[in-house]
Amino acid sequence: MGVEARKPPTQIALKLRRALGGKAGWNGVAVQLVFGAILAWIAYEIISNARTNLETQHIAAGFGFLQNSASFDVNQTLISYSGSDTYFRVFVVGVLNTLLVSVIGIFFATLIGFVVALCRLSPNWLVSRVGGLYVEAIRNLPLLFQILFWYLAVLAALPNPRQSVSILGSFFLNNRGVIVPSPLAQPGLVPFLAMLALGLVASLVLRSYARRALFAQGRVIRIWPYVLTLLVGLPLVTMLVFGLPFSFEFPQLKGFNFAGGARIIPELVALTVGLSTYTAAFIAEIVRAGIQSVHKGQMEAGSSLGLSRGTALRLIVVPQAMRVIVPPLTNQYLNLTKNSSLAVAIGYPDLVSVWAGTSLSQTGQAIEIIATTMGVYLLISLFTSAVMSIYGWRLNRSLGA
Amino acid sequence: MTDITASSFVREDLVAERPAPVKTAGFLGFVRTRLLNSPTNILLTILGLLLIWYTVIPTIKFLLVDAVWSGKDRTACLAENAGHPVGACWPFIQAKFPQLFYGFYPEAERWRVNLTFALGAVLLLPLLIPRLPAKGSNAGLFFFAFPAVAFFLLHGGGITGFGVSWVAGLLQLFADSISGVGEVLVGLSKASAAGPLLWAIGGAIALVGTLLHWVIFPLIWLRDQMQAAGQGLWLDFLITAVIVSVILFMLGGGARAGSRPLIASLATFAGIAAVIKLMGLDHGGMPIVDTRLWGGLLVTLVIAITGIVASLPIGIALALGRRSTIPLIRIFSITYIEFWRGVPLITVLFFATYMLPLFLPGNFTVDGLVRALIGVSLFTGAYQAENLRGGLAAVPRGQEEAASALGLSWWKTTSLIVLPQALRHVIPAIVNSFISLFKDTSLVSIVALFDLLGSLRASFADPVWTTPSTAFTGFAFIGIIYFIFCFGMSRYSLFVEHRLNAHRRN
Amino acid sequence: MSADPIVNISGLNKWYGEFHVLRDIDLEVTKGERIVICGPSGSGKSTLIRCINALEEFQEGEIVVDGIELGPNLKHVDAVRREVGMVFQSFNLFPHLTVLDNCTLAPIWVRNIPKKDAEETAMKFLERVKIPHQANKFPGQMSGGQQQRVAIARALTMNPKVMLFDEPTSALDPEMVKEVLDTMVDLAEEGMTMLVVTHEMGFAKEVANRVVFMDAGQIIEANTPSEFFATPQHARTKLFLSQILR
Amino acid sequence: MSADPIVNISGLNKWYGEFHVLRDIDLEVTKGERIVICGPSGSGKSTLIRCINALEEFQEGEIVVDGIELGPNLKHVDAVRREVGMVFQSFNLFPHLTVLDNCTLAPIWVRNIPKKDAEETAMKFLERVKIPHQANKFPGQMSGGQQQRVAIARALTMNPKVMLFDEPTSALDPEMVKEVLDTMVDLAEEGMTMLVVTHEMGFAKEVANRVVFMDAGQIIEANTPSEFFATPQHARTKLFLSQILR
Amino acid sequence: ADAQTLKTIKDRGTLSCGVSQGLPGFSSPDDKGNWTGLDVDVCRAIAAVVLNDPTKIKFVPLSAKDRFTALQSGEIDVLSRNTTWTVSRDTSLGANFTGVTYYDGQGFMVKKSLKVNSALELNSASVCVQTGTTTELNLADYFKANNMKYEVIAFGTIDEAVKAYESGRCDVFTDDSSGLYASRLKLTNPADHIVLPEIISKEPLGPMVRHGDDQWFDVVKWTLFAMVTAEELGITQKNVDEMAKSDKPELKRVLGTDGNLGEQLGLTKDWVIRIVKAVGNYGESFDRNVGDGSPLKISRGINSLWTKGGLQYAPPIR
Ligand SMILES: Nc1ncnc2c1ncn2[C@@H]1O[C@H](COP(=O)(O)OP(=O)(O)OP(=O)(O)O)[C@@H](O)[C@H]1O
Ligand SMILES: Nc1ncnc2c1ncn2[C@@H]1O[C@H](COP(=O)(O)OP(=O)(O)OP(=O)(O)O)[C@@H](O)[C@H]1O
Ligand SMILES: [Mg+2]
Ligand SMILES: [Mg+2]
Repeated sequence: MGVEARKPPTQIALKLRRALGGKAGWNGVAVQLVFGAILAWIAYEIISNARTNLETQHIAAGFGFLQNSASFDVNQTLISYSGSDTYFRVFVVGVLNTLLVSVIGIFFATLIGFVVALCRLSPNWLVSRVGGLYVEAIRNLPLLFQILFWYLAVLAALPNPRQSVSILGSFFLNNRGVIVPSPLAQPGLVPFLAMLALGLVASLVLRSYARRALFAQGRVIRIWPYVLTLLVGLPLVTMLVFGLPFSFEFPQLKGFNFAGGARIIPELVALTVGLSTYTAAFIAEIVRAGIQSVHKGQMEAGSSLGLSRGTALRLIVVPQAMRVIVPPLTNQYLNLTKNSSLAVAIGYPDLVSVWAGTSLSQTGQAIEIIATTMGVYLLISLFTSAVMSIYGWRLNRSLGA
Repeated sequence: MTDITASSFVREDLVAERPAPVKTAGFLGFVRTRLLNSPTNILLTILGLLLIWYTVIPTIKFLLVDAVWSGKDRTACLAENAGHPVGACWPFIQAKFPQLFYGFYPEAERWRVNLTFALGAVLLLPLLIPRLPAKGSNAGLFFFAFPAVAFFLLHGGGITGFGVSWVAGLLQLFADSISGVGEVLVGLSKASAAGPLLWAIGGAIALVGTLLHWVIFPLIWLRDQMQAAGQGLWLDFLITAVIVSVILFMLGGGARAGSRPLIASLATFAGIAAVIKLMGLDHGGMPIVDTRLWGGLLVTLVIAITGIVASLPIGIALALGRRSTIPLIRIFSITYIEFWRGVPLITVLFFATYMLPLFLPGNFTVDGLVRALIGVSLFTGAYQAENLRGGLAAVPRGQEEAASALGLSWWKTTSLIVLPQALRHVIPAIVNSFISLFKDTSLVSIVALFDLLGSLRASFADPVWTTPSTAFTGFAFIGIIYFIFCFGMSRYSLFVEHRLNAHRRN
Repeated sequence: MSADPIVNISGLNKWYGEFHVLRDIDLEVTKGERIVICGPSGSGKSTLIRCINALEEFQEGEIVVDGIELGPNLKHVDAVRREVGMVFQSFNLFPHLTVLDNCTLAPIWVRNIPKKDAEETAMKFLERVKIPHQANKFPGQMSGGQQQRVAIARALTMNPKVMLFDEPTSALDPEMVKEVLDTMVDLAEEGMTMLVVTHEMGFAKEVANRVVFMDAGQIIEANTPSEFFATPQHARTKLFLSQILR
Repeated sequence: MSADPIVNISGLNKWYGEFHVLRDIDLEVTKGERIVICGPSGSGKSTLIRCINALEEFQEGEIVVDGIELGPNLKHVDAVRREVGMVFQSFNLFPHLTVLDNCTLAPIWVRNIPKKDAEETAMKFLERVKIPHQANKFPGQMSGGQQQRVAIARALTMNPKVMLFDEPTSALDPEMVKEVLDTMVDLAEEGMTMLVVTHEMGFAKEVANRVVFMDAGQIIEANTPSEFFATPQHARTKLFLSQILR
Repeated sequence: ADAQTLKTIKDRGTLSCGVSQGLPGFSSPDDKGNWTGLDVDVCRAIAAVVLNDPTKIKFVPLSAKDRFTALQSGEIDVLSRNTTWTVSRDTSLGANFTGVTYYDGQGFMVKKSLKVNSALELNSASVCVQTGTTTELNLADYFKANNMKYEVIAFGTIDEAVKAYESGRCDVFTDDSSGLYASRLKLTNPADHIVLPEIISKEPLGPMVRHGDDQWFDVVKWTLFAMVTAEELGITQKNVDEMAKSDKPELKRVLGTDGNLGEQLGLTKDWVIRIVKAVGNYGESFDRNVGDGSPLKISRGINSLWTKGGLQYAPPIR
């Protein structure tokens, strides 16, 4: 005997039912209909209420206001902006400021986080205790509390402009921020940048060449002298030929404040310090867990093969730890970005402050403005999630697990 | 190969244990091995000491050594009056203490706040100690009875109706809104192209609404009769108690099941009656204290505790929804979770505080604090859902199969088998999100609710106490409060985690 | 065939996606019959057992349990499950409940039996599997053999007409296998209808009325144990028996 | 003593904190010798092996490997490790690299052998442990026995003069023990100097030149396998053997 | 948020009134949470006419940037929070100003130690301001018009702005000049700061209601006018009962002993009496909160009655 394997029957009705109602079949469909009806009803109520409410007040819904001129100023803008620009430009300024503080915050949070994690893993008892203390203290205090504290501390610690702490007469530190000479482009800038880029590319090429040499011929090439020459030497030479790439506009005390130069405002400093130290405490724990998740035997196996400590770390421990570290790390990055909205408490002009704050109260377009604000954060978060799932998928594939 | 003749070797005299030549134990050994065993480590130790020297010492100096301990106003905390550089200005805290703890809660009524939190602590502590028995009824008291009692204690006021009135009111609202939708559709049909269709649907819906009105009419009539009779509350209470008990009795299998469920139900109602009588809820209860007057730690705790209690059911529903095979429910759950996790809490709070009424019917108002509570709960619910999802995934599939093989329905399987196990797995995660919730309550100060941090900020505006160290004193004080709560909770979560792991091992 | 069929499987076909896992299964089980199902790994034994208990759905054919029909679209699932008890390879006891609660859960919540009565019945069955004194322990505190016996008792508390066993002993240490098999033998002697997936050929010889051999999703051979072990008909059966009996 | 000592341990003493784990160990291993170290759990076998590979530091004594001295403060660590291969109980393969990459990593990065050559050599050794066709799998996709054989191949790619094995088979299922032991026997027959911590007495009898028995951190007895098993001298040895051989 | 505000308030039993988060003289809470100030008096007057109880008010403290959203959404019934009347607010924000309680203008405050005497010397200064105000817009206009550079640091609440100014983050603090005086009281050493003489804008401050409810608009508007009228007619908290017995036709009309003006508004006949009893006439309220009877000691100036050369002018109640 022996029954040949056949194709399953099509059972279209069943499949359709599954697709529409899940395991529960028609019951599921019914549940969905009721649920959908409730949702639709709620949505309807919300929209109709909002519409009547807005109508009775003669508020024009829509985004027409984006073209109006904002006529207020913002004290830190990454793109040129003045009071006569439109609300749309305010929005862009806000988004950019949010991104700026996020990027800086993420950079320092990662840096501090890794350092603290290393401290906690250090065989030195005192250092690991200090790391532990840091993590416990920071994690158990609200972020808003910390940002306000830093703002206060920063402002209290710094002198007024006339008593600025000055370094070499060109860098100044006072309660208006850190003032540094600002670069002005000179004719030599283009070749300088070109050479810098060239040096960078050449170094990368060199690195891959060195790796190939190692793999192909077993030749170890020390590349750092070349890299140094490329990155420092080349631009230096262009400077000799074409003159300085830029000159500096030095800040000078004029009236109340410094004129000229570039300035980092204390709000930004306090916010980034607050955000990065706070997030760093969480990152430190993630990194520690990640490194500890790599079995001790891995390092030992590496050493017993004769790999140096550095090489073993680089080739064996870190890649394995990264798998554990990266997903929660991205989550922390996202949290930091969302938390940057606390800027509103200390007057840093981020999205929530200039857009969902000032612009909202000047235009009264609450629905539109809050929706776009949430939308921006949502987009950032969805984008990050998407990137993360691709990363996770690739990792799983490469592990063949 | 060479021929190797192995030398035979026997050790007759065993080597005795002797101490290590270099001391590696004891205090000195500890210092040597853990602090000074290599040049790098020596350097690190020095760095660590420097770090401590420059952070811990100044802190202690500020908080204790240089602090001013008594005074009436700012003059006491000025360096020229104190005669030394001034650290913490503790009299400021003394003066603002009531505000930081109760906000503007009337002084004469503050015992109510204290009582509420004492009550909460008495109920919560046994819940947290794993060894104590009767977790079920304890949790019931804490999660259901306590919030109700706390509400009437803190807010005051009484009730005029009970079960019957509430159900009647709710059903009436429901029926009204169905009729409303029908009428709107009928109204729309005049202007729309698909007029007749809309008209038909609208008519049908309106009819359903009318029918519903007829069905619930007896209940409403009963309510109105009771209200008219005066002392409606007790009558209503009695009727509710009888109805609920009878239903429970029937569901429990009638006389066959014995009188236990009946007794339990009656006991519960007796308890409720005692509480109503004790708090005088039938006579309007205690004087109402508007939530605008609440502040400080009170608001912080109210938001945090409500948030956690309310977010759990939301989280459970969403986590189950996310696992559901019914497409719409799953899609809704995923969208909901991703949405709330993607936006910052303060935009949510802003929305809830200032914009919500825009989306509600005109004469429908919700208290400001309640709105923040709703925002916080919905927000935290999404995070709880993700925690719970992990817990649900940790329950083996076989558990569900075994339960269905015994004939348990999906609901019973979920509530009796899957959820209890899943919840056990995620206690540490839940405690951790409670910690972040507790910290996040500080954000309500941005939407003009005066929680602990908000009260502190408000107190800075008082010119009577403006000194250079006022702000730092305030921050130090509430920092310590936040730290005590959060640190305590994080230790507890560690403790539970260890216990869980110990459980899993055997 | 015989007079009193309590489980009747006819023309059963099941697919996992494109994979044809059960092919034209026909099987009739009379009341009181003890059937042992064996066969190589992946041959579909577990799947068959799970279909009878409606834990899996199937695409073609029909299963009738005690007169209740279980069609491809799984009507009457609850009714069937009430008649059929199941014991799993990995016990699947509820770890958060005591042994006694494990055994009273279904009677109380499915059959609405008062708690006291349910506990009495449960104790009776726990005595039958010889662990009444462990009633208040948690499953995690017991050995595998004890756990499996609790699982049997738990299934019995629902008074099933048929008991299904899916490799009840294969997750157990050798010393514990016997205690579980003994329990099953007792059960068989009391006349319970049983379908047992197992590789314990000793058990099959001792208690089975019929041994069913499956391979590649189909029933290859079915016979009384004496015939089956003495004179296997099919080549595959022979091969299988030669591997399993050393 | 004999002509060609490749590992020479003298006066080795080691403490973990206050705990004296290795006491006055003297051991000389000549080229090509196969030594099996056995003893009760906690007697310091692993610690001794790990000292030879400089994975642990020690407080007193001296270890000389192929003329390179390894003092208490671990000079020449890298030189020694290059001469000594080690196989761990828990394999310790790198899970994020394929089998081939596991085997070429050290040759490329430590010995700077061109990748192609390294791969050729690696394949040669993989053939020797009889798993060349698995070269592109990840360790997670292989059975324990296969993984341990990869670990042996990985150690061999560095052309060590001495191989250390720390209970290479004790984490394996019984069927897999044999395939690993076979590989080790092959290796022994090719004349590799080996120090093996193991409880596989069959292996000791078959390939060892010498069996070293340790207890409480010291070498109690050392002898040829035949003598060792036939006429153990020390009371502790007798006790140990009576427990281990049934 | 529909055309039934008056009814809603009566049903609810409390008036929801948006006020500032703490501006002495206009609206600020004391240690016990009792609110006082000119803006608060307006709320109390409204509560008195509508609910016959000047205490049945829920005060909702609002920052400048949140206030309009709160009004639009219906979170508050009336916004009485030193808000400047502008055309865009009257139109696109969906709100109506009901009158002017205080004629103000924007000014600057600086530390005396800076030795600045005129706003025109403020080139390159850092300015602290509360966000979401006309102040923020005027500031931009003024500096641009005078070709001066400046840095603006905008804070969510006035207290934050003042704190930042005090801690040296800014050289200048700008606000309506009444606000400047009020905020100066909160500084550690008020005497160290001066308000510059320039007034750079017109800031008519007054309560707002939502569009779309004319009845409610009338109630709030005429409550204000009643306060002014009361001062004009010499009706004070003390003499209001006597005045009610007066025979003067105008007094009879206003105090409701004759005609039904109050009922036409949807209120009671004695509405003006209620107002005056609750908060006094405009002059009394002014005096008590910001004038000589208060720590602010702001002179009436243009806020005097029109009869005394000021701008406060109420249309006739008849
Ligand atoms: N959920 C599933 N999806 C897809 N294929 C499955 C699923 N469950 C089982 N299978 C496949 O169906 C076949 C039969 O599985 P089944 O568990 O019934 O075998 P079995 O005879 O019980 O084997 P064993 O003795 O290993 O338990 C196997 O090839 C298995 O891989
Ligand atoms: N890092 C360490 N710190 C302290 N004590 C240790 C450490 N590693 C091992 N020990 C102790 O040293 C003793 C010897 O350990 P070792 O691992 O060498 O024993 P072993 O003979 O290999 O035993 P087994 O057969 O169990 O592997 C044991 O008592 C062990 O507890
Ligand atoms: Mg199976
Ligand atoms: Mg060992």
